[in-house]
Amino acid sequence: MSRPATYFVRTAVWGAALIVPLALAALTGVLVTRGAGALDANLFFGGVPALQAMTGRIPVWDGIWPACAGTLSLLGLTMLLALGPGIGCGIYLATSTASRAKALLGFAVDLLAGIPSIVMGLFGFTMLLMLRRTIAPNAGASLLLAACCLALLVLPVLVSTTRAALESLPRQLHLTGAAMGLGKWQTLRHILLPSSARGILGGILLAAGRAAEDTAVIMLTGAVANAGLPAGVFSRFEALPFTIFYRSSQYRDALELEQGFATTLVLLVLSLSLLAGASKLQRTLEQRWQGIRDDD
Amino acid sequence: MIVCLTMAMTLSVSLASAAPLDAFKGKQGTVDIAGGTAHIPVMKEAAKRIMTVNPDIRISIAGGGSGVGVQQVGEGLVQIGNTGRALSSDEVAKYGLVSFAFAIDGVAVVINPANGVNALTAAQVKDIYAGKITNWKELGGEDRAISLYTRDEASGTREVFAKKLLAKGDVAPSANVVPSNGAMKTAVAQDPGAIGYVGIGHIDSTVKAPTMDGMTPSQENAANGTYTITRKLYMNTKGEPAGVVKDFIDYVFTPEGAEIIRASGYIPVAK
Amino acid sequence: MRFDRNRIADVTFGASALVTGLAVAAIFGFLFLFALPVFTGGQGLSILSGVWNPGRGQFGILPMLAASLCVALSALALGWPLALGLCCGIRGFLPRPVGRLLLMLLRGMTAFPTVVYGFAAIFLLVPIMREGLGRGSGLSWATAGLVLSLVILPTMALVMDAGMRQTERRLRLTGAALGFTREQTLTHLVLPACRKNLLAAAALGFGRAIGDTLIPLMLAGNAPQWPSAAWDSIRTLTAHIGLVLATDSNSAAYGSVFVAGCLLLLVNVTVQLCLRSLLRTGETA
Amino acid sequence: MMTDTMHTEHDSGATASPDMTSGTACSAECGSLSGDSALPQSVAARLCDLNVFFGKRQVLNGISFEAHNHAVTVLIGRSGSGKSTLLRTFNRLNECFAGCRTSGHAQVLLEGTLTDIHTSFPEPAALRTRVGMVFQTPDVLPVSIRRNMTLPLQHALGLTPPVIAVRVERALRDAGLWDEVCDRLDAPAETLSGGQQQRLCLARSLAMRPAMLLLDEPTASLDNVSSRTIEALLGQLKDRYPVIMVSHSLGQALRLADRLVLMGSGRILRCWDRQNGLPDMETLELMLEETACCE
Repeated sequence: MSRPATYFVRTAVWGAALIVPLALAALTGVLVTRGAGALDANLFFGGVPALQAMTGRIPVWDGIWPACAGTLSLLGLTMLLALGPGIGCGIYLATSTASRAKALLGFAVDLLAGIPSIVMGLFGFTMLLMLRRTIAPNAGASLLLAACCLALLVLPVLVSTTRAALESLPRQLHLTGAAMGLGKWQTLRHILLPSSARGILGGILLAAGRAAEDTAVIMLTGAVANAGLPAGVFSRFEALPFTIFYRSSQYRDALELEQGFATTLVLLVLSLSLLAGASKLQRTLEQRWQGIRDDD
Repeated sequence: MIVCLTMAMTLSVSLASAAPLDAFKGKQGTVDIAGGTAHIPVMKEAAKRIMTVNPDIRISIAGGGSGVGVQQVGEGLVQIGNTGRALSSDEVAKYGLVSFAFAIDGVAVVINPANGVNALTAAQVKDIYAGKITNWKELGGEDRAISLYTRDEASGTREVFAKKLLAKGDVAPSANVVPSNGAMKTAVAQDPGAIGYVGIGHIDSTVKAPTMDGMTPSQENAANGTYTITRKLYMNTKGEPAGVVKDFIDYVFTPEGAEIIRASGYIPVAK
Repeated sequence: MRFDRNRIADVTFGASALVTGLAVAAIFGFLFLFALPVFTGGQGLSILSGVWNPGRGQFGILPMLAASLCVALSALALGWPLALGLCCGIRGFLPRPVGRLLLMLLRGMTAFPTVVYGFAAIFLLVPIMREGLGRGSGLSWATAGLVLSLVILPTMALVMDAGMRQTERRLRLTGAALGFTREQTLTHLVLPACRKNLLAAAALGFGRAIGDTLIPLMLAGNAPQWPSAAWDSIRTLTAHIGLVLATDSNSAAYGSVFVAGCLLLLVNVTVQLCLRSLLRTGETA
Repeated sequence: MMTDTMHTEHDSGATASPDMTSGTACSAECGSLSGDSALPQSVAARLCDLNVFFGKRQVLNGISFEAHNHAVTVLIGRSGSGKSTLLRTFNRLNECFAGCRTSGHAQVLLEGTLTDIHTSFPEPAALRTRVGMVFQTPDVLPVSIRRNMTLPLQHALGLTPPVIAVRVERALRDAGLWDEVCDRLDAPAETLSGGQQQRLCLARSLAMRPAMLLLDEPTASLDNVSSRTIEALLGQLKDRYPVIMVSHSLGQALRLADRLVLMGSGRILRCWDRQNGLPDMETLELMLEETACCE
C-alpha cells in the first residue's frame, strides 16, 4: 500500500529536480549567450563618458544607467515607506491578544497579499486622478506615487513574514525575557526581534526582490522609456524592469535587441546580488546580537 | 545603434554651428511626452540633443500608444501627447487640444521573410483578417496556417490599418494582440505563418512587406503619393504651447528636426 | 520611562496596523468607485457579456476572466507538483548536498524578475511551442501557463518547505523509531501533517499566477476570445488592463479596465475565503 | 476535569491534615501581614488567600503560605496540582499567560521590608529584576555565553560595562561555572552541556542580585551527576538567597527542603519543616498517591 505512494513521490521528486534546473538553465543560457556580448560601458552610458554620465552632468539617452539609478531609488523609497508599517503591523498581529480587530486585520493583510500588481498600479492611477480632481490639480505620475503603490504591494510580505517569524518563536522565550525583568518592549527589542531577525530579514529581502522586479505597478504610475537620472520624488523615472519590457517590444535593430538581453542580465545580477548582500547582512547582524566570535 | 550614433554625431558635427538649439540656451523646464510608439525615435533624438546642450531642461518620453497620448495630455499628465492619427472632434472639444502634424508614415502589411507570397490585395487582407482565408496556400504560398497579429485598441497604426485597408471590417477574435510596432516586428519575424502590420519606418530585413494592390510600400512612395495607406504623426498640446514646450515643438520643425525625422524613417511635414 | 516606551511601541504598532487596514479599504473603495459608472451608465451589464469587439460596441470581458482562470489553473496544475517534488527532494528523497543546492536554487529563483522570464521565453520558448504544438503562433495559453508555472514555483516551494522543515524535525525521530526510512517518514508522516501548508501554498501560487501581468501580456497572445485549446491565443484580465488602460477615457473600453480590476479583486477574495474555510474544516477534523 | 466533587474531596483532605502529622502549620496568619517576630526565622515571602484563575478555571485556591530566609522551600505535588503556578505568582509571571486573574495578597522581602508585589509594582518587569527564576529546561538564549549574562544586566538593570563584567564573573563563580567557561565566553551558549546550561541560567539570575530565587523543577531535564551539582549549589546559595523551588523528585525534595509543601488541586495539602522532622519517603509516596486518587 505504501509502495505506490512512495513511487509516485519519488517520480515527482526526480522529475522536478531535473526539469526545474534545466528550464532555468535554458532561460539563463539564452540570456547569457545573446546578451553577454553587449555588456559593456556603451550599454550603461550609451557613449557618454562614464564619470559625467554617473554624476548626471551629461544626460544618458541610449544607456541603461538612468534605469539602474531609477530602480535603486525606487527600491530605496519603497522600502523606506513599507518597512515601518509592514514590520509594525506584523508585530501588532503577533503580539496583541486575539480580538475581532485582529482577525479582521489578518484577513485584510491576506487580501492585500492577493491583490495583483496591475490592480495595485490601477489603484495608483485612480488615486492620481482623484488627487488631481480634488486637492492636488498638478499631481502627476511620479517616483513617489510608484513607490507608494509598490510599498502597498510588498507590505503584506513584510507583515506576514514578521508575524510568522515572531509567532514561531518558542513561547518560553517570552517567559525568559519576562523572568529576567525585561519589560514588554525590552523583551521584544532585545530578545524576540533579534531571535526572529532571520525570518524578518528574509521577509525584507523577499519584499525588496518584488519591489525591484515589479513592472506592472510602475508601468501605470510613473515609469517611462526615457527620463534621465531621477530628478526627485515628484518626477518620472526610468526603471530596469520597465526598460526590459519596453525594449523587448520596441527594439529597432539587432544591437538594441542584444542590449535588451544584456539589460535583463544586469537586472538579474542586481536582484541576485541584492539576495547575496542581504543574506550576508543577515549573518552579520545575527552574529553581532549573539556576540559570538569565531576564534579560528 | 552604433550606426544611429555615428549618424547623430556626424549630424551634430555638421550642424554644430546651426542656430536651432540656441533657443534652449539658459532656459529651464520640464517636458513630459507620452503616446504613439512610432514617434519615440524622433522625440528621443530631439530630446537628446536638447538636453546635451542644456541639461537643465528635463524631457521624459513614454510610449503607450495614441490613446494614451490623447488621454494623458488631455488630463494634463504630460505636456505633449503624441498620436499616430488625427484627433476626433470629440477629443478636441473635450480637452481643447491643439495638434501639430510633423511627419508622414506609411502603414504596411508585413509577413515573415521566409513566406513565398510577394503580393497581396486589400480584399485578400480583409478576408485574412476576417478569418475567411486561413492558409497561405490559398494565396499561392506554401501549406501553412496563417497566424494573425493585430495591435491593441490604443494604437494609431491599428486605426489607420482598420480604416484604410480593412475598411472597418472585422478582425477575427483569434488574432494575437501585440502592444507595439516593435513587438509586432518581433512576432512576425519569428513566426513563418504570420501576417501583421507596422509603420513603414519600422520595416527592415527581419520582415517582408508584400506589395499592396500593386503599390510598393516605401517612404518614397508614401511621400510622392503612390502609396496611399499613410497617416500623419502628430504632437498634441492642451491649448497653445508655451515656454520650453513651444521651443521643443518648434525645434522639431527646424531643418535639424526634419533631418531627425528622416533619419527615423519618416517624411517630414512643414508646419 | 519604561512605561512610556511600552506605550509608544503599542501606539506605533497599532498605527501601522491601522494604516494597513485603511490601505486595503482604500484599494477596494477606489476601484469599485471607478467601476460603478460602467454599470450605472448606458452600457449596463453588457460589460459582463461574452464578446469583446469595441468596433461594434461590444465590451464583454468574460472571455478574459475565463482566460485568467485557465492560465492560472494550468500554471498551478503544473507548478504545484513540481514545487512539492522539489520540497520532498530537499527534505529527504535526494542526497543532502543536492537538496542544499536545490534550496539555494529556489532562493535564487525568488530573485528572478518576472520580466526576465518573459523576455527569455519570447525568444526561446515561443518558437519551440509554435513548432511543437504544430498550430497557432506560439503565443498561447500553453506558453504562458508553462512560464507562469516556473514563476510561481519558488514561492510555493519555499512556503511548503518552511512548513515541512519544522514538521520533519518534529517527526524525524518518531518515524525512525517506527522503522520508517527517511522517505517513508516524509510520505506517511510529514506530508499528511503538512496538508494545510500545502493548501496554503497552492492558494498563494494561484493568486500570483492569476495576478501576473507581464507573462500573459508578453506570451499569451492577447486575443480576446474564449479559451478552448492549449494553442489558443488568449487575453487575461491583467493583460487586458495593461493593454486597454491606454485608450480614450470616455469609452466603455476604458471603463472595462476597472471592472476587470474589480473582478480580479473578487477572485482574490473568493480564494481567500475558500482557503480560510478549508483550513478551518481541517482544524476540526 | 475538575468537578465540585473533587473540590470537596480535597477540602476534606486539607481539613484532615492536622491529625496526619505534627508538622508546623504553614499558613500565615493573615491578620498580621507586617511581619511576625515571633516566628523562628524571618519571613522572605508571604502569600495570603491567593486565588489564581486562567479564564474560568481556578488553578490556585485560597493559598496562604510563608517562605523563610536562609531556607529552601520545596513544592511537591502531582502535575496539574498548581505548584508551578504558585511559584510564578512570586514574580507575577502568570500574567504573561492569556486570561490570568489573581486575587489575594502576595509579599516579598525587599530591602528589609515585606513589600506587596502587586500594589508596589505597577510594572511587573521591575519586580522580576528582583526575583530571579530558573526554568525546567535550560532556557539559554541562542546567543553567546557572555551575551546571555550581560543582556539582562545591560537592558533590565541598565548597568555600565565595567560593573557588568564584575557581576558576570562573580555570578559565574557562584554557579561554579567560571572555570569551565572563562576561556570560551564568546562561544554559543548552546554548545554547553545540559547541566552547564542550567548553571548558566542560574548564574544569569544570580548576576541580577535578586532578593529571592525561584526554581521550576531545575533538574528535571538533567542527568544524575548534573542534578547533584545543582543541588549542592543550592545548598550553598540558600544562605544568601531564599529559595523556593518546585521539585519532581521526592528524593531531591527530602534532601534539600527546609520546608516541604505538598500541593494538590490548587491547594496546599500539607506542610513540614525540617526542624520538626520531614516525613519519610514511603509516607510521602503514599500521600502523593492519595492525591492521585482524588484527581
